[in-house]
Amino acid sequence: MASGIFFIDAKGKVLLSRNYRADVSMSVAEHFTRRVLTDDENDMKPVFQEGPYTYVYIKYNSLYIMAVTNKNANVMVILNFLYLVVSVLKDYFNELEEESIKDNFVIIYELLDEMMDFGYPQATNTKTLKTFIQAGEAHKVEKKKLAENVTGMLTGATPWRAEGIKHKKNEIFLDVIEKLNLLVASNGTVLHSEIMGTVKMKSYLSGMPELKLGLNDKILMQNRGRTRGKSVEMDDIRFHQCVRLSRFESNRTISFIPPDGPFDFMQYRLTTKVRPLIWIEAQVESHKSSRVEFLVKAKSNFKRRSNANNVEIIVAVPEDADSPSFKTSVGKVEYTPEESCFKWKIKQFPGQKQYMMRAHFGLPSIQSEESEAALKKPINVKFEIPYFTVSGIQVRYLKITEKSGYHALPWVRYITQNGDYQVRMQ
Amino acid sequence: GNDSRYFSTTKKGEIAELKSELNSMKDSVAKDAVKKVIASMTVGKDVSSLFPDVLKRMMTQDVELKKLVYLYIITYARNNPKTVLLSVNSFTKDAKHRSPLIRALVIRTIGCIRLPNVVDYFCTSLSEGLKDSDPYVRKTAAVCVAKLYDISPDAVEEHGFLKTLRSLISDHNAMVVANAVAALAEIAESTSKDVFKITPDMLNKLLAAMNECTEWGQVSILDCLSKYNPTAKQAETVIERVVPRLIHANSAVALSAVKVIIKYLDVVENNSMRTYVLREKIPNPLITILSGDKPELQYIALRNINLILQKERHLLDKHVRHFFVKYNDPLYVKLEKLEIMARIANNENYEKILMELRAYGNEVDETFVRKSIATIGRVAVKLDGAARKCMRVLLDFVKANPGGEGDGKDRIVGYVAQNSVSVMADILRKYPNRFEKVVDIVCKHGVEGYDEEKPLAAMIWILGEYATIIEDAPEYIEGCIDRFEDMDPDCQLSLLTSTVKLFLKRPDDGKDMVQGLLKRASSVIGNPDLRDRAYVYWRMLATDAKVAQKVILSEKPKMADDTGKIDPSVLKVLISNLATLASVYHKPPELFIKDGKQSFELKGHS
Amino acid sequence: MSIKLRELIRNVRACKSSAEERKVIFKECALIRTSFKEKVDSGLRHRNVAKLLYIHMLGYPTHFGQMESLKLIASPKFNEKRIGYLALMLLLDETQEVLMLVTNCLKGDLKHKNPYIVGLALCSMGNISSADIARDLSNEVIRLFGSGNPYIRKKAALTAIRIVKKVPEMVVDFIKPATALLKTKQHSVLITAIALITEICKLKKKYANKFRSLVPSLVRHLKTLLLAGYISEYDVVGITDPFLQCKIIGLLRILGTGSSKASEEMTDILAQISINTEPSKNPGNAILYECVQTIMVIDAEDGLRQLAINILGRFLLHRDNNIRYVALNTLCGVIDRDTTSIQRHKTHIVDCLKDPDVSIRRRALDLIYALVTKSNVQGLVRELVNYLSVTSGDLEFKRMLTDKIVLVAEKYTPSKLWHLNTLLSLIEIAGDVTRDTVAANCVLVSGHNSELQPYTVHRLYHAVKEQVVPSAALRRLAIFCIGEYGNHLVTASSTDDANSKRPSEFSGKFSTHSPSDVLGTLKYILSRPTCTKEVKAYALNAMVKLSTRFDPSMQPAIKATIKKYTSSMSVELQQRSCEYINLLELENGA
Amino acid sequence: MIELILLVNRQGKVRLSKWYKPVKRKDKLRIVREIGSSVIKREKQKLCNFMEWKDKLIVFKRYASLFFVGVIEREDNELLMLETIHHFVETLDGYFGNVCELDIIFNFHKAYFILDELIIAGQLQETSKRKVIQACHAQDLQMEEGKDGKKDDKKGI
Repeated sequence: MASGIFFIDAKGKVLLSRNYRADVSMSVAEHFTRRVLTDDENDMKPVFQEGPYTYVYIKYNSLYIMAVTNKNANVMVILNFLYLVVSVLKDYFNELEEESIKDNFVIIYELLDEMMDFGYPQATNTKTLKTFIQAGEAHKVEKKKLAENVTGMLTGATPWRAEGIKHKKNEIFLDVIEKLNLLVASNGTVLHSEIMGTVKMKSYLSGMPELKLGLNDKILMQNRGRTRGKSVEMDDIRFHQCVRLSRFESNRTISFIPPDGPFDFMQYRLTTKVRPLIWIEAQVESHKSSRVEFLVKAKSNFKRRSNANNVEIIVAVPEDADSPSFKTSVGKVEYTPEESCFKWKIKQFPGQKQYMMRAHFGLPSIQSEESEAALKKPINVKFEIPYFTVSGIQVRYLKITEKSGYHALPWVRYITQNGDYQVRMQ
Repeated sequence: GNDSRYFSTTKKGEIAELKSELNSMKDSVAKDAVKKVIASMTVGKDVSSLFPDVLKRMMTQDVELKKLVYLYIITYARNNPKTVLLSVNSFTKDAKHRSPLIRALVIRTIGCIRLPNVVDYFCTSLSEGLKDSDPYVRKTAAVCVAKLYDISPDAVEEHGFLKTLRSLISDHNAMVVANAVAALAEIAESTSKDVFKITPDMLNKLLAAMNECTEWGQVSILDCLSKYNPTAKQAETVIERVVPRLIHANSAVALSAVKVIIKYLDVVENNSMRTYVLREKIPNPLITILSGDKPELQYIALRNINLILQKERHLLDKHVRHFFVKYNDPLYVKLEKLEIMARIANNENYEKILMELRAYGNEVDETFVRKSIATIGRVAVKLDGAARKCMRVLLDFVKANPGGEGDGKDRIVGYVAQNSVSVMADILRKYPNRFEKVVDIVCKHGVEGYDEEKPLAAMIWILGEYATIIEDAPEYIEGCIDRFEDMDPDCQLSLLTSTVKLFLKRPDDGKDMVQGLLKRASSVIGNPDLRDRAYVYWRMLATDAKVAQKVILSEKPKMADDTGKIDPSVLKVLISNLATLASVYHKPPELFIKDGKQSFELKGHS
Repeated sequence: MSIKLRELIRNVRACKSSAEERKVIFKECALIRTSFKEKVDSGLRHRNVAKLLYIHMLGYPTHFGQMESLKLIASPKFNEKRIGYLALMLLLDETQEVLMLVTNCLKGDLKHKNPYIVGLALCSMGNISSADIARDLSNEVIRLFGSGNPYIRKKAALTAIRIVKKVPEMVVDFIKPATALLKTKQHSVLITAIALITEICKLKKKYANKFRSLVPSLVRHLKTLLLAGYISEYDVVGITDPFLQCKIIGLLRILGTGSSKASEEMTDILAQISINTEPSKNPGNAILYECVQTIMVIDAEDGLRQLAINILGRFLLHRDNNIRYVALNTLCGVIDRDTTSIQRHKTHIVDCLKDPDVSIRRRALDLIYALVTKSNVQGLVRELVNYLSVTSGDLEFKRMLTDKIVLVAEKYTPSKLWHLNTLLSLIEIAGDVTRDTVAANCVLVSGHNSELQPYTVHRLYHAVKEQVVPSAALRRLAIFCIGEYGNHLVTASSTDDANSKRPSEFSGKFSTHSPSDVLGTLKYILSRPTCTKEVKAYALNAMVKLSTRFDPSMQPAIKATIKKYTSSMSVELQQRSCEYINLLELENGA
Repeated sequence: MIELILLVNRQGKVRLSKWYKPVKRKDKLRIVREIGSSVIKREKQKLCNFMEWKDKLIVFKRYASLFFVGVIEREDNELLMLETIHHFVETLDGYFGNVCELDIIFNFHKAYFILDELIIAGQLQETSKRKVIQACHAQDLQMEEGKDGKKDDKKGI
């Protein structure tokens, strides 16, 4: 139970706050501010206690969103709630920053009032909230129908979907996006690899449709006695709240009534040995107080007919480097001083190819303490490979039934991207 | 003088202007004024003096305006208890509004007007709210009972709200059930009375509601379940029903589910269920939080995993890779990952772990490097088979340490080497007679250049323990004795023991030193503990050196890694508090909550 | 390509977030670095360095601009030189080795015909020169003392301060030139020369002798200022050059200390200032404050001193916090000499302890500490302890408070029991805020007075059990005393004795405990997650002591508890638990 | 002696900082933040203008949007330091003419030039505002002369 929620700017000024329990004075934010402003950022933890108060905070766009409690509160609830507050406000104002808070304080108070009561989160679904809290629209209570609908949605069995939705064309789009998290040691061994998959849906279906999704899920296939064909074993799956979890648990059936419009349908995770789709080798030669040179090799480890798009290989350089010069046969390289790195960008990287680039930087004759640290940063790689998933996951069917009996079409796309893709430097 | 002549920030007459606007006949003007008032309130200006004027705007039919006025009333009610009474009528009228949104808004607001003398006026509205036909109003009313209890428990008792609240657990709407559960749990926390006893029948209702309510309601119900002590049969049923929650997208639901399951598994008799759930169901949701992109959640998960591993030691043995440190992990995540790595290390995975720890030794952040080195020590102490390889890594750290080569007083030993030596001492202690060779390498230059407390204490320990191998041990120890008064207590204690050991092992070299030091140590006034130790040695040496030898130099039992280890009685409390702050602080709630219920009572230990 | 400083500032100001600002700065820095490396000098160096100064002020690293500022200083153009010197002073300090490279350039500039260039060089030396540079260029600076231009003389005088501070043995070279400067009427030369002489005297007391003869001329300068009437250039709200006045009075303080002749020479003027200076505005008060301080330390007549104390008394009642602060501050400094006259203000001073302003509270605390005597110690300490229990936050102040209480309690204690009670209250209330010496003093007092031991151990045992989270300090002390005097906890007669010593305000009554209760308490403390290694070490000692003080039937339980630590990761805990187990076994065997 | 002169605005942004004792960059950042936030906090409570800080004394005064802070030694005259700060402010005002925060932001280097004519080695060197302003104007003029010809205007700062 959060006693209060605070929005605080980078300088420690409280922009807006909501006191839910009145058991703490709102001036407690001062302690937080002092800690945040004077402590070494490294020493800060997202949860800390000072006096009888515990402060829980996240940082977003140089804003602090902070909750205070003086009880043994469920901190996972508080943190998840704070993240949700951010995402709801983002949905409302496109971006959450100092200005958007100042400009919309009335609506933010309204939202905070509806989202949490006495420190207990209540309605946090943007779609529901948007039906009755909207900017600039003075809503009169006379709209009786609206009110009834809303309370129904707020407390009903399908709070994510309103009754009576109509679309001319009934369609649903599925995007299967896999992100590859990879950690490669400096000697080239893969220390850790994992696939984080997301299935995003955009649903434009009328009425209250019942959907059933079939994947080439290994357990499901085994249950059904099918052993032929490729199947995927997922370590962990999370579903949008619309999926009936108990039914999935008992017989792996994924059944649900979808929200209208775009939403994240499911997330899954697989830890399997994956060979690095883009293989990087880098050599650094650093001459203190004069220059540093890089030689980077990149190799694509996927099928020849596939293509990686928008490949970016990001290599850190000392903060005080100067006079950059680059040589490469493919793509272009640019120095990005604001991130203290250079980025080698390759628009299209076909499978089974290898490219090279060289970089040269000058270093100032007077060194700072921090200069060397940069050369220890790992190389980051970004890419996208369309029409391809690393795990081999497939949507086998999507059955849509609605009592009006309309015909609807599902569309499916696959893509693989980098996740947290790091190659440690020598 | 008028120093603030550049510009002024507060306009005079601002309040007066607002006042007149609030009293305007035009609704739009008044609404804007209320907004301005709230804006001032938001930036911390005191606008409490406008209370009566804002109150006049309460009867509006504009929901937005109504909400703002209510918000204002909540904020400043305490400064204007008398004026608040004027609002009672409007509130009671609004509580009968035909829109459930307004009715709920009233119920929500009256609970926040924390004035005991006004409470009574609102009880009728609350009573009606609890029976309202719209579940949205009922769920709000349920929470309001908890609010009211906080202000006036008597009023709650008087109106029988607790009974009504308990009956809401049978409500057909799951949200209402969830909020009733949360409210009852909250009330139960603050009173010694048994207000919320879960019956088997209630258990079923809760489980049924859990499947239908929102994610937050699910957490409330799960947290409530975690406080219940089930029978074996019940435990199995509940676990079966709770397992599906583990894959909820909201990690708060998942972690609360983990809490219930781990607690209930204790009473489950069906062993195969136990193994299955622990092996197949629990690890993945935990790992998934770690794989996410929210470091704050990772931190909570890691602190919780640390506790869970103290109970279920092998739970994550196969998942060690997930705890490898990423460059961009915040420091607080990195440090917790190291903790887990030390706990997970076993004979199959230690080489991988050691490779990682070695790599971390080259990182930039000192805190992280220190802890990485300490972790190597913990792995070595834990695993017999790993000790040799750990020792090798540490030795490399010592050798690669720049600045370790100076001479005499100018010698500065880098912190990496210092900490490595400190850890080596632990390994030497755990495995006597196995790594004596390193002693020579480490002690080549004596203790010169050790400026950190722990490594210095460790070096001193090595000198005493290996006094017979290290030829120059007497000189080194003598050098330390010179600095005795400037040392921190740990080093002083270490020096005391080592000097005694030196004397017992090489009486001729150590005699004068031991006498001098015991005398000095027993006169350190600020530290009674040190004095006690000096007396103990004094008496032993004075009575019988042979006995002293036997007592002091005796072989010691093999030590075990007890870093961060939690007493079983405390661990039990913490496990049933997973996902809460207690699980982050690793402290039972009463230790960090003001007016915690449990005081220093000597219950539960035998 | 290169933007102007103004433009950079404008760009930075347009940033909405600190992340955005960082981005703008890092991009600009990269351009500046690359431009520094270009072979041909584009003539933009001073602009780039100026931008770096702005960036530096925002807190970003700018070390790469250090060499460039050196290059600018060497430029013949004044605009580049001026920026160069500014950068030198902001980007570098004496600890940087590159600073040495600037020596020659400084030398040249000190000889420059343009007085402003000489000024820049002097200013830089005065602010950042290292010992090496000071040594190398000291002669040049001395030479400039003879310059005809007061603009140069005043700067040389202040530069000399840094030189003598960096290289104290060179002081002798400056004594004569400094004295010579006093002949002028130029305010700026006077004030800088006096500053130099003051600093020299602060370096070593004996140098004051060399300047004592200056007192009459200093007094003359002061008199001139007092009688000057209105000089617009130096007037500050009706007072002529309060800066110079204060500086002279400050030097008089040094010269008057320990010399009755010098003191006498300045008596009249100090009295005049005390009486005639207008006390309604800050400049006047600054002078009065300086003057009072001087009167209080020199060899002054009683009348003059009374005058000063009266001024302070007036200050103490002033409604301006600043004035009250300096009053308390000064009273602290003079308390040793005039205790009785200050005692009169005691109530006001105790009131200041409750001031919302921590600065004032601290000063008041110091003063109260000095005011404590044998006769008022009980009352004052009670006030202080009460105050300690109600004040929250500000750990530093709390620690200062406990320190002072410990000191006065020890010095003026009316009885051993009172002393002990005071110390125990401190541990109970302030716990870990207290220094180790507080607990150590408790141990000493109870150790030396066996009649207090039953009470000590009962009270501590009670406290450690009552508090939900006892501080580590309380735990350590309680455990130590349980080990030493645990036998009193289990005997009824000791309990009665302890109860008889209980102070009236103490709630709860002590009762007799069983040995297993006591051991249980120790074990419970050990099991808490807040239990530190130190507490455990104390507990091991306590248990081995109790094994002889308690019934032998307790031995197995005690041994079992100690045994847990024989495999501890902590060397100390392992060592001592092993020793104690061995000892206990030997005893059993014997 | 004066060890530090610091100008921060009410948002804690540094407008000028001059150190008369060597301090590492990271420590400077920390100290400035610490002093800045405590001064801003104190000012709100209408307390005295002095604050003990380590073994030093912080003397500060607010001028509209800007805080002027001086760190001096404990034995120094804190009332006089307030005067010194005021002297600096008045000199700035005389130089810029009705000075405001924006003047200092865009001409921070000139504020430093003025400060250097007022204080050296942590000691006050000139008690006449007129002379300080005169010296600064004279040097400003020489800076203009330093640029040769029109085309160099592009190369001004």
